[in-house]
Amino acid sequence: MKPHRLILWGALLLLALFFLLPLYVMLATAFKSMDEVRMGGLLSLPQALDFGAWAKAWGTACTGMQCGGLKPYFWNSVAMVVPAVAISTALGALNGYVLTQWRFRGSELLFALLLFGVFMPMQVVLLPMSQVLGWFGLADHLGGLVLVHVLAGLPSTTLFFRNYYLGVPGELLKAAQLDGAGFWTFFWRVLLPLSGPIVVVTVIWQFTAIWNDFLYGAVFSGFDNKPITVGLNNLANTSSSVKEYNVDMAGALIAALPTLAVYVLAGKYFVRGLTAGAVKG
Amino acid sequence: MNTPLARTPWLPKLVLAPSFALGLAFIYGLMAWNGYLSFSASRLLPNYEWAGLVHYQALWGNERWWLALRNLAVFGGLFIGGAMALGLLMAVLLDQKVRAEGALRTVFLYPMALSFIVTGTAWKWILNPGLGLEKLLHDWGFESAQFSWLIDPEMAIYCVVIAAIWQSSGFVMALFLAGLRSIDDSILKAAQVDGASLPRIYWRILIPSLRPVFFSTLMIVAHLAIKSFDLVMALTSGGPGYATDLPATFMYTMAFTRGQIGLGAASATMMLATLAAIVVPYLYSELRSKKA
Amino acid sequence: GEVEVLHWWTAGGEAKAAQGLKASLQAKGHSWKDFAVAGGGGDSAMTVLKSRVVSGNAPAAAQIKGPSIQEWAREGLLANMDAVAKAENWDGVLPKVVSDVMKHQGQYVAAPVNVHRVNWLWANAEVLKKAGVKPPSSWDEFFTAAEALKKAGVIPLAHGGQNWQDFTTFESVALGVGGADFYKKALVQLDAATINSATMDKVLETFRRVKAYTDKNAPGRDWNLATAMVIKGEAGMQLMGDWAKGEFLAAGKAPGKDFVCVAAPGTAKAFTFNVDSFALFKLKKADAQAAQRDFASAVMSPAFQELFNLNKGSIPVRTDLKMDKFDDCAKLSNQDFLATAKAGSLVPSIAHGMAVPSAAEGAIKDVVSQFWNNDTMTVAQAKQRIAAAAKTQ
Amino acid sequence: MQALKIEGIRKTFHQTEILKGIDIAIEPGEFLILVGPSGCGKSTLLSMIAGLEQPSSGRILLGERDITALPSKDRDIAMVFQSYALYPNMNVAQNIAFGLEMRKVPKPERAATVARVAAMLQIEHLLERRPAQLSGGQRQRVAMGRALARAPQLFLFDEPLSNLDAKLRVEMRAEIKLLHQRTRTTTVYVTHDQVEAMTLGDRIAVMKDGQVQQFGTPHEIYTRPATVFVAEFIGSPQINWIAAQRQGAGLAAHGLELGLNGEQAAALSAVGGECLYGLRPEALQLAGEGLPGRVHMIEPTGPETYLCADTPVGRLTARVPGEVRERVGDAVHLRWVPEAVHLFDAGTQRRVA
Amino acid sequence: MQALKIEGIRKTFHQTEILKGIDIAIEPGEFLILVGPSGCGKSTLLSMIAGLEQPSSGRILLGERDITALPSKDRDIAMVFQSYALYPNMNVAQNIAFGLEMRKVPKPERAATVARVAAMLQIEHLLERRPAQLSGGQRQRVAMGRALARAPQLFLFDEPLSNLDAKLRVEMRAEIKLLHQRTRTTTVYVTHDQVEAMTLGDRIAVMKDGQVQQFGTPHEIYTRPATVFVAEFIGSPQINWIAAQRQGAGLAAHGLELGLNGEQAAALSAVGGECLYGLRPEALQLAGEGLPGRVHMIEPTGPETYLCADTPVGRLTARVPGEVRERVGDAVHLRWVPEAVHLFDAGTQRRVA
Ligand SMILES: Nc1ncnc2c1ncn2[C@@H]1O[C@H](COP(=O)(O)OP(=O)(O)OP(=O)(O)O)[C@@H](O)[C@H]1O
Ligand SMILES: Nc1ncnc2c1ncn2[C@@H]1O[C@H](COP(=O)(O)OP(=O)(O)OP(=O)(O)O)[C@@H](O)[C@H]1O
Ligand SMILES: [Mg+2]
Ligand SMILES: [Mg+2]
Repeated sequence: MKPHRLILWGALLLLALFFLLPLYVMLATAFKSMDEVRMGGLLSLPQALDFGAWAKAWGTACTGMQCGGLKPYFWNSVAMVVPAVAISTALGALNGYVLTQWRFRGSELLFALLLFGVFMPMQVVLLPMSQVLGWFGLADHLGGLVLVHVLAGLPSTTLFFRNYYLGVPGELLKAAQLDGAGFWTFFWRVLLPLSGPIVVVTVIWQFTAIWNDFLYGAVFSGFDNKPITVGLNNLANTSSSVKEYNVDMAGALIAALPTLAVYVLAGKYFVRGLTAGAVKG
Repeated sequence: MNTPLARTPWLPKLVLAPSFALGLAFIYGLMAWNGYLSFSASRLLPNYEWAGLVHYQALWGNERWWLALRNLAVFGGLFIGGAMALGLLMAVLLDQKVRAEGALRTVFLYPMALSFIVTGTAWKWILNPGLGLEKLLHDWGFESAQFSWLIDPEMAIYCVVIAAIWQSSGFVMALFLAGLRSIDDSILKAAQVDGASLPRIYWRILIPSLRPVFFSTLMIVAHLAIKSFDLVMALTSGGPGYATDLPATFMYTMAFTRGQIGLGAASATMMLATLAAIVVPYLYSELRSKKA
Repeated sequence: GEVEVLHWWTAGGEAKAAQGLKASLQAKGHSWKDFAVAGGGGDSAMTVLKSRVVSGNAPAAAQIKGPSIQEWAREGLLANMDAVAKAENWDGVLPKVVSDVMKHQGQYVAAPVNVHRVNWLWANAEVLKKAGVKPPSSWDEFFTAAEALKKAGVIPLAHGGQNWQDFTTFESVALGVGGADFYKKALVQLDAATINSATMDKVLETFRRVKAYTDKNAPGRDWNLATAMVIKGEAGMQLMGDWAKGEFLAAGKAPGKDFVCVAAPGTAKAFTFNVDSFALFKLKKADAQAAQRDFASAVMSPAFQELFNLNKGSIPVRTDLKMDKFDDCAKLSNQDFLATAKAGSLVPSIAHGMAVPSAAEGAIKDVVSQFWNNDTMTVAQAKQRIAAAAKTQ
Repeated sequence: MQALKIEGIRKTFHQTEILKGIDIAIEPGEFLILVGPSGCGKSTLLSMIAGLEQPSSGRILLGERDITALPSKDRDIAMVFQSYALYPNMNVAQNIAFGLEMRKVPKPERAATVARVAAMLQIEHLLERRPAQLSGGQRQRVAMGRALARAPQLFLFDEPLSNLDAKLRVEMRAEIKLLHQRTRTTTVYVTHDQVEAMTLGDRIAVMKDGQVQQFGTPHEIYTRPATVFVAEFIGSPQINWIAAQRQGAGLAAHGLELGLNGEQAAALSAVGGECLYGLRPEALQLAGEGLPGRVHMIEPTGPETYLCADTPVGRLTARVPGEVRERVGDAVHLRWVPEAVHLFDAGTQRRVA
Repeated sequence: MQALKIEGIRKTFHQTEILKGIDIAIEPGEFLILVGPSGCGKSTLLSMIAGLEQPSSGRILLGERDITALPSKDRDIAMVFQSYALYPNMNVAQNIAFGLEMRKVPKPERAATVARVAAMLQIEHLLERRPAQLSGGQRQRVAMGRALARAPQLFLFDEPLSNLDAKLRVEMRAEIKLLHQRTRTTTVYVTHDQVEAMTLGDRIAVMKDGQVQQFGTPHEIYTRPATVFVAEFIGSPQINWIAAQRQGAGLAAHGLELGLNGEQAAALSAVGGECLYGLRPEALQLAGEGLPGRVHMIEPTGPETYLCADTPVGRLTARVPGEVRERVGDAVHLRWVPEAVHLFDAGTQRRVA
């Protein structure tokens, strides 16, 4: 190997080490028994693979008065994340379509106003949103939580789709109109089939954001639809009694599995999707 | 501009209407609501009695708030700069046709998938001198090695920066990599024929060509910086003392832990106003240049 | 009817303890809706509670303690539980300091669950023996012992550098150095003259001296990791509430033999309490109100008090219970509880939000943490800033 | 009755006037060619006819109907876009059939049409491919196919052959011509290629800077260009210009008298100042006598040769059939007949005779 | 000594052989033209000469040096890319100067070069613009400018004029020709345009499917095409083919005897099966007698007219100067001289005579 390739690989491996370190710590801890955690070094390898913590985190750990582990929360999260991602992505696509292909006076201004919304800190929203949801009877209801996530995600999904559709040549809509296609036909038959890459990007982005959200999940969910971050928080963030770090870490990894899987499986399409124009700006 | 005729000119607007109406009401309605609260006598719970500027006065005189602002400047600057630089570096390295690109990309990207509830503890351990890296170095025989930023009020904010960069630079890498990949291959060839070496090609041609990507990325990283909340909460809870407080954590603590909703609202308003001052001109220029 | 209960008892032991409550309510034909949010000593739960209340959806009961109960009651949100209290003679079985906290304008609006003693000193018996010291009973003794431990090569005092832990240490110092009256005047009533008194100087000086016996890696450390240091013998002592006991027990240590529990130096005659309680919110539905009353009565029932506190490491809030099943530390705690309640040296813990309105409490904690972390801040500056913080509305 | 009538069309983009009042009218079945330099507004005009862009003022009539405000899907127009505008998500066959599908043509009929059009354009083997898998020339043919699949009232073509190689271009041109002769559909066709313009068009409109410079048959445009611009724009190699001054009743340049016929001499009287005396390369013949010159460059193109000579009146290019014996540096004589001369007023740039 | 020698170059992309053994050698100062249908590998070959792709096998020599493995920045070559490949982040002046800067040319000299090149390409007014603000034709000129700013050992041009309109194309072609005559830099030039190929090249290589079909001077290529493909590819309108059978010592098609000269007749004896009898359109003349036919289509292009007639031996196109009197449907007679005939073996597709 030539020297500059060596330097390249050296740099890449160092970086990889930096990125993997926390994951290693979590994995190692999750596979240790509690005694080992108490006594051993943080960075040492587990002496034997102990799956006890994983089983406990998934099925039997207490997260409040139920001691069913993270399992029910996991499915709650799935039930919440699927509609929230689907709706926010669909609306983003429609908004992007109108904002690029059917501009009208003031549409850019509307978009800029919406875009500013990505900067709004989520804490500001909590109380007023509760009040509003209360008026509509959506407080502590799955629908309310989905609504909040959709609204919070709207600026970014619109931004992603708009930037992508900016790259779609204007002639395409013209050609379709001459061919006799209307507003919806063009969207369904031409634009949407082209949107694969950006849909992947948006779905990944929204999926991780919503799946990992804690604050909205804690505040706007009801008794029987609390998302996994709340479960994990209850598992890991108790401050007034004995801590089981191995269970915490196993739980943390279980909670992260879907998002990790999404990145590992769809990561390729993610970069490809971005390449296809999401960031051309 | 592209203004084709349509039989139903109202249809596009109609399609946009519901989500924009909701979205804008959500954003601006709540901003207004928050603005009002900052002038109200709200304490534990919202209270709509007018109280004037008291909360702004309190904020002005609050040392912790100024520290939070200073921290935001330090954190924001270093985090945005660091994440962009590291992300760009990784993108350039990965762009060298490395064999394991897919695996490395995933490694750099995965932190984005984890919530800080998850990784905060791990980072806390790693950065803690008695548990993590420093101890490891000591165990390896480097007795004099010192890495105790996390417990030093002056330096703790830099730990937050490190963890934040760790989380976001992979995403920045993805954006830049995508940008690099979308540059026409033949430009690279032309530069070779013109006699430029590889580092020069990157420095003079490819990286400058990423200008639009820089802007999008800046936008995303900046909003992550401003919204950083989980990160600080999980890593330092604002400590030691309140040395790593940021406006977002300040606002949360005041409004929700301390029953000073009015003060929290005032801090949020200040934050939004500052942001608007920075972001609005940027958005304006960005969207204007698109039209041309 | 149905009771929805918002709490942050998410750890194994607590949750098991609370199961009893749930069972007894179910036995009465009520359904239990569990709303648990852990984190930050209830910060997250408070956030959720506020949102719920704002959305017009208050739970039947929420884990609220100390002066916050008054704040919520002042908003007119809490329900009057006098009917239950009278029937079950709460006034008779609760120490007045505790029952005052549960009342708003003379009416019960909350039900207490347990009492934690915060001013404990935990120590590793073997380490002390090796260093040849006894558990200290005054701050002077503490410093002598710490010096000896230091010579023996262990960290004298295990500490976790978090806002509330810093303050736990501070209030133990204040109580030990200044005594119960000073404590009440300065830190509960926030009396400016007392805060500015010379005693405060002494308290702050002692507090700063204590820091010298902690290790430099303390900042950010969770309390249980500090406890683990004592368990492993890396450190000699720890100032922490009685929940630390659970860690020792979980590690298979026996009280009195492997570890010792004594009151924090100089505070044997005093007791800083941390009472967990449930505030009861106004409800509309009649059946829910009935369930709520049954809940309140179940919380105060001797059976639950005993079961819960055995699990939690704290002691019952009722003064009329037998302590047979409890361990020595708990017995000592109970004994002191009863004694100090009579003597008037039963004081609320500020570190745990039992004494001061949250805004002022937070501001004072900020100053104390700053003082602890920043060695350049002088005692005079600290005093002045505590006084300023005490005025926070 | 006119098939297509464009009346006073103006178009302004961001304060810049792109079209400055266009008036064109053609008969049913006519083939109109639009030519002009890049950026003169040809595509913009087509867009307006198609209803894809609104004129700032003016009217467009298709047959009897005023279609100025009609949405384009109701206009019954088919168009080939300069940038192809193929649907990237559909394969070639689907691209071609899409317009028919939108108009609810039954499936078997669609398939038959696709097959017919593909055969005509020699793209049968590509029907399953996506646009991204096609070369530039193939894409352009698919774009044509999409228009030709329909039987509209009006065809619009925007440089439909520009990306084909010479051989294919000739074949496609012939196909278009045959198709037009068969269906007699009114057509508007934009091109840069002079041979296309001359061979396909019934009428040509030469545009410049958003205005029509001349509107006429190909023969008129070539043989009687109305302005200096038209004379220069049509014809390759370009027309030779000799700047000439009045001398008595005739014209002279650098002291040499330039030949005129009677008509030209008569027309001269109307001109105030200088004249431009234009000679197309093919009007110049090598001869034993005539204007003397020296060969500067020789470009044999195969069937003919361009010979460039320096003469007392400037450098002139002649187009002579076959090959030439002369070599660079040889002395030659050039001859022409006055009838072949195009005479323009140098001031107004308009034709004198 | 050869200036550029390409020996047995092969290139395989993903199992597909794109170049199948190319051998070309040119003298110093020569101008080599590469032509061939789209996708035949012209750009790939240029890339290999420039060092941007590695050949799968074979050698490339520049002068005496074997440069096959030399990195491109160390070959002294300038290239115009088919896709322009302008640096999007630099303005026009910076684009042109970049290659000089990389070679450490001092600043004032760079500025002077930029000015000179810009004037030559008529882009002085665009120097401050970014590539995105240019029209297609303007971009192409900047790409040219970037190459012309340097004085390399070898120029490579990949269709440098394809996006210009006819007028500008003629002017640029003349500039390139003049430049080459002045500097005598060895040049390889890819084009689709026959006039460019014929007028600029010292030698032409006609490629098809990764192979050189014929390599010779423009005159040889046009007058003695080596294969049916070359004869068809060069020449517009395309050569006419008559499928002919041996009849005695001569040739016949549909019972009509086809004229041959002595040489052709002699060569015929070597052919086994059918022949292709090729007649370029300009070889056909309208005459009072000869092959009878009926006019099928008339295409006047201005200086000349293409006349397409149905005859007993098939449809033939003639290219006649000026205009014609005949109308579609008229009877005509076509005549040619045997010397103008190109004779090919229909089996091998190779030239017979
Ligand atoms: N959407 C638009 N916004 C602003 N200017 C435009 C727009 N579309 C076209 N133009 C301008 O209008 C002028 C005419 O453009 P048009 O496309 O009609 O030219 P064209 O004659 O078709 O040229 P070409 O031969 O290059 O296709 C150009 O100068 C162009 O820059
Ligand atoms: N990187 C590549 N990978 C795979 N195939 C390629 C690659 N580059 C070129 N080809 C193929 O090689 C063939 C030759 O391409 P090349 O670009 O050399 O053609 P060309 O003769 O320049 O055509 P044109 O006239 O259209 O520019 C084409 O069929 C093309 O699809
Ligand atoms: Mg155009
Ligand atoms: Mg090519």
